Amino acid sequence: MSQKHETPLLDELEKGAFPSFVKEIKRAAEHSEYAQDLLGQLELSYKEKVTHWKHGGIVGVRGYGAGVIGRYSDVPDKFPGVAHFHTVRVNQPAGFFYTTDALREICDIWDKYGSRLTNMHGSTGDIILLGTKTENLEPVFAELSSRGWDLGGSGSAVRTPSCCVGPARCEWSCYDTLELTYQITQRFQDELHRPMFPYKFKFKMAGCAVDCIASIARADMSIIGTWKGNIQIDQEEVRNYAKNGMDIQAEIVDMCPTGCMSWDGNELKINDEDCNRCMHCIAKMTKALRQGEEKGATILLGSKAPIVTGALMSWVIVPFIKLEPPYEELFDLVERIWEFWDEHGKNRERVGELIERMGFPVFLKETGLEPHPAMVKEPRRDPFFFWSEEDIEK
Amino acid sequence: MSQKHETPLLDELEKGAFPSFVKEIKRAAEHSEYAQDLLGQLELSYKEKVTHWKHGGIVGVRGYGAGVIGRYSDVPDKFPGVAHFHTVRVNQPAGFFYTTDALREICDIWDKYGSRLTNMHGSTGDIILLGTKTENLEPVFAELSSRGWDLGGSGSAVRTPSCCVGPARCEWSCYDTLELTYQITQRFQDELHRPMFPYKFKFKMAGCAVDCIASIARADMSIIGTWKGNIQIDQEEVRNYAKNGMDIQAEIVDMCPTGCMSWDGNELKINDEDCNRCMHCIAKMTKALRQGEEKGATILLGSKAPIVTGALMSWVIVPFIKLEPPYEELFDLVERIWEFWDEHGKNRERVGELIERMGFPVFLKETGLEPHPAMVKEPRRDPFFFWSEEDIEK
Amino acid sequence: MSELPQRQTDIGPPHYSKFLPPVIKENYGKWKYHEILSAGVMVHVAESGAKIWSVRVASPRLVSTDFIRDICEIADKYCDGHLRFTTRHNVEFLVSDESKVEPLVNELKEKGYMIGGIGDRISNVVHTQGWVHCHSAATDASGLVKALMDELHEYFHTKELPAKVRLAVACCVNMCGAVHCSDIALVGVHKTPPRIEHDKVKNLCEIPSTVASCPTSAISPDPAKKSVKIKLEKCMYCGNCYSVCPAMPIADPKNDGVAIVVGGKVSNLRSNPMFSKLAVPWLPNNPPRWPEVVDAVKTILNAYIEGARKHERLGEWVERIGWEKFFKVTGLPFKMQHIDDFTFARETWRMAATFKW
Amino acid sequence: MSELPQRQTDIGPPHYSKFLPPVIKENYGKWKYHEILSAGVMVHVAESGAKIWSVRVASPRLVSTDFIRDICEIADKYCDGHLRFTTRHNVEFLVSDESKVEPLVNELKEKGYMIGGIGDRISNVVHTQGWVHCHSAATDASGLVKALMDELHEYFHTKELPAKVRLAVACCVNMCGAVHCSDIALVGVHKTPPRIEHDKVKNLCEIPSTVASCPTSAISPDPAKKSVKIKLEKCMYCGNCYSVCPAMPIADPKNDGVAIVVGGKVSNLRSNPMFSKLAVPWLPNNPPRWPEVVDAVKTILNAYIEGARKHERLGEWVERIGWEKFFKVTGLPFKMQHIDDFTFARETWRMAATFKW
Ligand code: SRM
Ligand code: SRM
Ligand code: SRM
Ligand code: SRM
Ligand code: SF4
Ligand code: SF4
Ligand code: SF4
Ligand code: SF4
Ligand code: SF4
Ligand code: SF4
Ligand code: SF4
Ligand code: SF4
Repeated sequence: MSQKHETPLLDELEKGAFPSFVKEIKRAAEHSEYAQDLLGQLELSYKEKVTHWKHGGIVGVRGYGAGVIGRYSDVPDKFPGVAHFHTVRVNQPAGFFYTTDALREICDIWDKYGSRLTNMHGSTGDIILLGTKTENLEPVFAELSSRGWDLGGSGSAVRTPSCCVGPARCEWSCYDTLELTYQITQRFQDELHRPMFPYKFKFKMAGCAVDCIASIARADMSIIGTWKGNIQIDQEEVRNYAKNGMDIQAEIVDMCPTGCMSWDGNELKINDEDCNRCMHCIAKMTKALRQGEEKGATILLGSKAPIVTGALMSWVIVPFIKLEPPYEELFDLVERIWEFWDEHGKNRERVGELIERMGFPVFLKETGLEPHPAMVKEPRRDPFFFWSEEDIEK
Repeated sequence: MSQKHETPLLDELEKGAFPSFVKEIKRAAEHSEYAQDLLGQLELSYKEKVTHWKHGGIVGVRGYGAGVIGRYSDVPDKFPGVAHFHTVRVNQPAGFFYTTDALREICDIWDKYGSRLTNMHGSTGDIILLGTKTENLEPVFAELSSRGWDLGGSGSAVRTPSCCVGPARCEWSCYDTLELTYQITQRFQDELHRPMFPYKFKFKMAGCAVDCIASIARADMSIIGTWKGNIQIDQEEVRNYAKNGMDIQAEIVDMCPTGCMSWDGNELKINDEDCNRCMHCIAKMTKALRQGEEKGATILLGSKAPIVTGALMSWVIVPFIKLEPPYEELFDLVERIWEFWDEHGKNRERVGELIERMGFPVFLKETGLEPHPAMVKEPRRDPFFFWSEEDIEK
Repeated sequence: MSELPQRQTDIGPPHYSKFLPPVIKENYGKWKYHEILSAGVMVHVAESGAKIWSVRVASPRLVSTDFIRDICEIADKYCDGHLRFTTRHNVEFLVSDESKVEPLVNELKEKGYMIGGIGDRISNVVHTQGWVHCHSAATDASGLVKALMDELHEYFHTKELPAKVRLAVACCVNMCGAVHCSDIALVGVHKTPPRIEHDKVKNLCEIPSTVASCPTSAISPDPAKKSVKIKLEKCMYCGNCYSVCPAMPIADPKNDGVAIVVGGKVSNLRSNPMFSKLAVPWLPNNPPRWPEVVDAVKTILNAYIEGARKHERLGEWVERIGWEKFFKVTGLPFKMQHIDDFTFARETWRMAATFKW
Repeated sequence: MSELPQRQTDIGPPHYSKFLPPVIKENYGKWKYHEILSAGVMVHVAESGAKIWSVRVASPRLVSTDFIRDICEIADKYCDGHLRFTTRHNVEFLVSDESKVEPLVNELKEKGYMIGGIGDRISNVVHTQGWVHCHSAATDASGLVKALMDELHEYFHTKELPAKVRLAVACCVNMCGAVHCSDIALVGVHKTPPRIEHDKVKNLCEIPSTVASCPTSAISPDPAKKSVKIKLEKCMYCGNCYSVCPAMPIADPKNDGVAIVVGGKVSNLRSNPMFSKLAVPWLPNNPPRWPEVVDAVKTILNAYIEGARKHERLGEWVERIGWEKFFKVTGLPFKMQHIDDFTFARETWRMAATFKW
């Protein structure tokens, strides 16, 4: 197909060293009306400096409330190919591993029913199939699901859980991030596909405090691997790092946030009692240092983007939990949290915002969690606090 | 006079090494009915674990709304001596310096009209004459004022300004804290004696960032001395400190918050560009280090106790100001701030709380102050912010 | 469409184990260490001694199925059909056979793929939909990324930085992604209030939730019009009302633009995770190359490179030197907008007499 | 009262210069350095070489005129009638003549004054009125100070600490003083809501300001009773309503008590000024010696002495080791009440995966 619309502004973005999304749209446009008109409409946006999409209406596949983002052009007459341009969110496999067969299977389906354009992947983690019309949603879903693929989350639902590469290819993963991601996804299929919460709920699983999935910043529940026990030191390897040019004093010891290390040019010492398991030393000397032996995870809750009262990061609600199948302790906790949220949450109120509004202590009480100093960076300042009946002398 | 009431609980507090307030009340009680009944009522409070004072009504001296704290016993029948027990706040001389003559003059007056009890001084800084009855207020005031003493502040007024010892006996004072305190007090006599603000307004003057008057924690306007220019180093004296046992690396260099110092065992170097003038090194090596030569002060605004939404410390509103008589630039600023407060402040809203409610940028705009990075520890996080008409393209 | 296969529901994604290369299956959870061999190649070594090489290439993320087929072809040739994507949307070719690494790299180079992103570098830019797919966008995302990375790509494939520098772009303050915790991030912002299309409000919007959506309580019901009204001086143009009520469009081509926030991080290494803070409140939307924005990012990045210590993330560097110094060394102007007047006001005003001249 | 002298108004305090010793007048603003000679004696040396010795003694602050006359007598003998009070309410004898220092010290000792408070020690306790003079007090202040200092006085006159330790006591959360920024401070707290004396409300209180006084909006008008009502589960017993409305007494002898807050400072040395944070939410009012409170303070102080580095203030020590460690080394229990659920919640919850076991 030859290009339908002139795109002088976008053409500029075909130049330059970094891979170009414009080139990608153009490649798709060789076989796709959608992509043709997307180019046209996008060029118009570049010219007018404004989006030409309208709010999405409610579209989706039968029986699901989630998984599709409806999208309509506000200039459908000019660009009929994108009059409807709905996104299908396909739940990625944990860890973003694929075989080429699997990827081609998805491409085949999308070439047939959609724009030939994708995001690999969306920020939440889904395979984003970018743009099709309403009547194609059911066929796409039938094709996908019959081949073992399912849709991800959207709306006021569990959102597609995702994780770092974890034990699949990383020496620091303190629990099986992929398996847990898979199990959570399976366990909460209903909550994922049928929005019934006050707002969205995201899970992100990171194997250690390096947090390569940015879980602490963008998951209502952030599960971050950690350990108990002493960091294991291979002194020979430490000396090798030194030999190979690492300034262990400056790069490791002086940068340890707790100041719990020392190095005399021959031996590295760690006062493990003071280590806060930040991962710096281990990450920089991966051959020499290994995490303590008792592995598990810290559960944090509440992060989200800045709307409405500023961004939140997740905070500690369970300092340490062993994470092994069947994960019942974790699932129980999740359900207690949702109950609390269901009961008290307002429409469009994330769980973190709710806890901030109601008070973290109230949340702990209602979900049966014990207060622990790990939950706070520092105790409260002002001396106003609640007491319960049982604390009062009558 | 022999003791009127048994005070077994208070008697316990006559024991022990630290000077005893009970002993002081008893000494006063030898000549004072007030003190006799104060002992009695206080013993009752110790027994019952509750205060026996009622809210103060409006009492004072003619023409003033401030300077007296009314106080009434809730058990006046038992303790008629403290049925009324009003406090007279006498404005202290700047720096808390006295001659013995001056002090005796006050004692004489108070022995005649009051309880013979005082606080030297109140937390704000006043000489607190502790307890007299309503009809004695005018005489006390006449005696005091005829001898050159005046009352301090109370209620929704300027409160008695106070300062550190400053240039009178300290090598680090960057401006004349005593003179400024005196001048502010004089300039705002009307505002001090006749409450007409939304709430109290306190001034505290500290000669340097050591802040020996705790101004940053408890003054609506905190004026803290500082300097520009390099710290002056006497290397010989530095070496003397080292010789006399100071571990300059550990105690000075490593504790410098900006890491701008170095010490090679012979010479101390400071990268003054990075110094934040915290005063640590200077305070610990007073013979060797002296402040930079261009002296002035930083003005901070807003501190207060925790009621209602948590304590505030004062924050920077003027990074640097030269402070020399007649201080007109400062007084102008104070008046602009009061205008802003007058116009927008709610009843019982401190100026810091008001600025928090209205927004610091609004305050800057309305008082004509320029934004400066020194005003913030860090810029805002969330990307929601106001623009003015002139910033908008129509 | 009669030939449609039988649909299934609630089956969830395929189990990841179907897609793992054999060496990973065998050494799953038993990796010992890794080595970064070049900007785009690293090897992980298992306790068993087994190894896997990962070769990373940049992706524009918005890719055609042709792109996917291309990389599949390469993966078939060198990786027995195994590949993955990273959490920042790069492609990783997973090689089990050392002898295939170099040929793979060569073929990738030949075909013009950009190999890199590993180690202390700029990796891919986490970003969002923009004018490509979102009604909410105040700017485009893919275009900004392309404009930025065309200038910064050397830091992807060649040059090293003091530490990783994570870039992100979001096209509106909903901030899909991790702009609020990135080293340097761009976010599309409005500067003017929404316009109320009163006739549409009653059909399209629920009044109470529209009123509730406003963070500053600028919106109140307007019963006469069966609509809402806005106290203009309270509106800080967040667009949240437009998210819940389509009849309150806020896009304004003349005044929409891009803010730059800096100094965030999510890793726990050394310092705790940090939020990004405002560096530049507004720069014009100047597609296709947003030169003002790209320049400002370069200015910030260069100041960081100049000033930071090894292993120091951008936010750590700024915390060490102080924000007042950040504005000095970058030359960026400090404005009213930098001063928080919202949630974190109290925590961010300088309640101390210490700062640097 | 006919012999009353003529009153004057708005004259302000006497000018301080009337009270300065000559050596101060001469060397005003020209001091060069000082030396701490002992726990209670220091000398300041002027550029001119002139010197002034300050001898500091403790005061209970609540003093009789007899006390003042006593110290005046001493000042006449050794200081040419010059003395001052410090900002923490100690007395400072100002000696211009070196030969008088030792005799002064001796006489002070003989007469039982406690000399000290200078240097890295505990100085006087900034405190408030308590049951001696305030209607708002949830505990006594002078008594707590005396009970505390009887146990800690060695740190005033003899023993040294890693750095200055500033103690404060406030008898209610109005916190007259600097409790909110002290190393260790006690504050009187309530644990039960106010009781509304409906019949009195209408005469004594202004309903709107009473309603407005409540930080948690627990109070609303009760028009039927011409009074107010309290949503009990929202009340956190701050007593601010009682401050504005005397008909809402909150004192409750069985449940009022003392909270301990720690780690505040106001100086800018090294670290920025810091707020105090809650260490112990409640201990019983147990006059006259408050043994539980005194014990807890000693526990905290001892842990600090044990753990802190030289020059490190208590808050700096805790920040270095972490609050979780503070609770561990002091053995103080961590409770629901320690977790902020009010203004600073967001800033104080641990948004990081790092903490110490
Ligand atoms: C597609 C995606 C961006 C992308 O290009 O990757 C996306 C796109 C949208 N997001 Fe998002 N969000 C996406 C990940 C995120 C993330 C990041 C994450 O999940 O890791 C965040 C920040 C974390 C968080 O959840 O707070 C995010 C925070 C939001 C918000 C703000 C929510 C809040 O509570 O503050 C909104 C506004 C809303 O919910 O109305 C939003 C709303 C939207 C909507 C649905 C617009 C709307 O208001 O209805 C966007 C649809 C665009 C379109 O037409 O395609 N999106 N959104 C991401 C989902 C892809 C996927 O499924 O994999
Ligand atoms: C006498 C004194 C305590 C003392 O023993 O030293 C004192 C005593 C009272 N203060 Fe205070 N305040 C005293 C210094 C302070 C300070 C410290 C300071 O000024 O440096 C503060 C903290 C800083 C601040 O201003 O925030 C302070 C913060 C309060 C507050 C809380 C104000 C707020 O905005 O949060 C109240 C409550 C009120 O205003 O209703 C208060 C109210 C009171 C009242 C008037 C009680 C009341 O609610 O009406 C007390 C009278 C007690 C009495 O009967 O004698 N007092 N008050 C201090 C004044 C002495 C003097 O004039 O020198
Ligand atoms: C492949 C990936 C995980 C995945 O599941 O896809 C990954 C893989 C590794 N990360 Fe990561 N990180 C990945 C996203 C992240 C993220 C998340 C993000 O950027 O959104 C972070 C947090 C960034 C932040 O703090 O804002 C992240 C922060 C780190 C760090 C901490 C850097 C720091 O100093 O703060 C390390 C440790 C290091 O570099 O020494 C690390 C180290 C590693 C190691 C060395 C772990 C290992 O032993 O395998 C891996 C290769 C290093 C590399 O790429 O330089 N990885 N890494 C992600 C690659 C994204 C990409 O394409 O570039
Ligand atoms: C006399 C007095 C000023 C006055 O106008 O009355 C004063 C006088 C001096 N202070 Fe101070 N400070 C005085 C209250 C304060 C306060 C205010 C307070 O406690 O409410 C502070 C702030 C406390 C805080 O941060 O919470 C204060 C924090 C300091 C510091 C900082 C200590 C630190 O490491 O943070 C120094 C410097 C030092 O000790 O090296 C200092 C140093 C000094 C010097 C050495 C200054 C000098 O060169 O003369 C003086 C004698 C030191 C001493 O007492 O150890 N002074 N000093 C005050 C004595 C109060 C008392 O009776 O103990
Ligand atoms: S978060 Fe930890 S376990 Fe996961 S990939 Fe990163 S470094 Fe490895
Ligand atoms: S993990 Fe972090 S805190 Fe622990 S020793 Fe290493 S650098 Fe220090
Ligand atoms: S604040 Fe500074 S100038 Fe004033 S007494 Fe303290 S150290 Fe001296
Ligand atoms: S004043 Fe403070 S910041 Fe400046 S050099 Fe001395 S210790 Fe460092
Ligand atoms: S950041 Fe805003 S404009 Fe961009 S995809 Fe998300 S909701 Fe849409
Ligand atoms: S744009 Fe934001 S601040 Fe303005 S009216 Fe809408 S919701 Fe309120
Ligand atoms: S702290 Fe409270 S009780 Fe004590 S004097 Fe101040 S207002 Fe009165
Ligand atoms: S005590 Fe405080 S929280 Fe309780 S009702 Fe009164 S003002 Fe409100």
